[in-house]
Amino acid sequence: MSTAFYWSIAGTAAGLILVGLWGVLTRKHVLRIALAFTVADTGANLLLVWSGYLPGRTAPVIDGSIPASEITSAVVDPLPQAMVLTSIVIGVAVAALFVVVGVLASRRTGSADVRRMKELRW
Amino acid sequence: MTETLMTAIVLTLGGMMVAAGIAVLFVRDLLSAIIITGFVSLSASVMFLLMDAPDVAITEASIGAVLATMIFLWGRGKIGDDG
Amino acid sequence: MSVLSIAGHVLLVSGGFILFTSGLGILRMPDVWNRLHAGTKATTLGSILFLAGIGCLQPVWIPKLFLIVLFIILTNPVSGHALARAVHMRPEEKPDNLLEDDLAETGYEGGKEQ
Amino acid sequence: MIRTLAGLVIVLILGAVAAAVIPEMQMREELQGVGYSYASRGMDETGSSNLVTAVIVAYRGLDTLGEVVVLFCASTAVVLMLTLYPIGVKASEPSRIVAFTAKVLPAPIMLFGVYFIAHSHLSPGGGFPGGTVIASTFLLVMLGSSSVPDRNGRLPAIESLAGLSFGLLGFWGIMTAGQFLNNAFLGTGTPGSIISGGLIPLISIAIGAKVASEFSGVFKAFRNSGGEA
Repeated sequence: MSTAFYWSIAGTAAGLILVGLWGVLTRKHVLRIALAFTVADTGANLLLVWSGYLPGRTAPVIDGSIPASEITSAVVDPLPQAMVLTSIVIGVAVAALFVVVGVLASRRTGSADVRRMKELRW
Repeated sequence: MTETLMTAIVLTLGGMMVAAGIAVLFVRDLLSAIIITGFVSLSASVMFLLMDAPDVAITEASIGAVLATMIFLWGRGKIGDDG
Repeated sequence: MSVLSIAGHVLLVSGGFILFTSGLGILRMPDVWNRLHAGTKATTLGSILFLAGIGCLQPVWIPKLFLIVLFIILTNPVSGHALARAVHMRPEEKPDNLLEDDLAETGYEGGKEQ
Repeated sequence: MIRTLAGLVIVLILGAVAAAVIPEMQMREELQGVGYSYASRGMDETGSSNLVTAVIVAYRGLDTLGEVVVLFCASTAVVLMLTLYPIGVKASEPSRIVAFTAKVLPAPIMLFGVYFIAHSHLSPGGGFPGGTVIASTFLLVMLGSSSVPDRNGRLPAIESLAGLSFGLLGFWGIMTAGQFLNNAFLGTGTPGSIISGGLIPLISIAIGAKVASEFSGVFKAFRNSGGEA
């Protein structure tokens, strides 16, 4: 029963990553690209946390209800959660940088179309 | 009972998240796209909570729903909807 | 099934119904002002009913739920007010059959130097 | 059109790869490797009930220091670019109700953020979410008044002080226990009480102050980017 729960989270995460990637590749407006990037970022974070999730266990915050000898069989993996916690903060800082660069470049070219930004052409 | 309920919640939420992710790309108004991105972040925070990651859920809720949305709104106020 | 539990479930269902009505109103109402009415007033009442239902089911959580209700009462009307003022600053959103416009008569339009 | 099709093709290929790879990630029954050792020894070694905070601050403290440096670089780049290339801004006067609420609400919200930081080793939360909550109160104050808070420019000082104290707390570990960011030399205390966890609460305070001042600085630069308040 829990396998459907488990795999649907992975499907959601992979779907978000793919949708965000498609948006980054195909959209024109620079802020729309930043939004798609944020969506892909959310999907990647979901996938990372999912990789450390074990169904039927509790959060890695230990209160008195768990005896010390059974901690390893009672909590989910704390390591991916710690990584994702820092990844989220980095993600929003990068998004802020993205938006500021986009705004300044669109000021310079007079349009928000990313195809006209010769400085940013790939 | 609760297993079925959790599966139903995650399936609904995941379907809504992917649909909202597609809507971010295709909705015409940029303001709506920004709000929909905030919705994706907030749903992701619920999903982190269901995956027993309360720390990550709190961080995602406070950042994805508040700070990132404000940053994008500022950018929209500077650029506008064209393009 | 104690009385408290039945009351909690009734409150949960009614709160959910009011929230659903608010969502329906946002979808179906014709212009911004009506949608604003559905989106702010109904969500305040719906959330408070929902939290009261949770409080009846889990009486241990009542202090936290009370804090949340207080926060909702403080913030939700203010956000509705800010939204309405922001809409009022756009003349194209003004309805045709408006009989009275108190905000315009006060001469105070936020953001515009008079 | 070509770009749309090429993007679709790339995304479809990647989707096929993901559909092939993700089902191979078998569901584990037990914790393995690093996660197992963190979960089994974490509470005894660090004295922190919250294992995620223990991993962030104690076991991977050096990584967190590097991550804070990345955050510092990003926020500095934002502030620097907005200072070099100012963009016109039109500040609007908020209404009286919004202004009143923006005066009342920041205090409880900031208390909430401080609670997050102070209880980072006991309950979910920690330096990063607490710092962002405090930064959002800064944003609320800024939205609810036509003037910009922090006129004297103390935010960079707080930021530098927080980063410096992070490094100094690490060096304190070298002085006493011979290890950078050693956690246990202050004593770990009993897990579950508020004074426990060795160095974890102090470093959480440093991280929280740094994150809060960085995001507040970014928002202040957004507001200030036109020159006038």
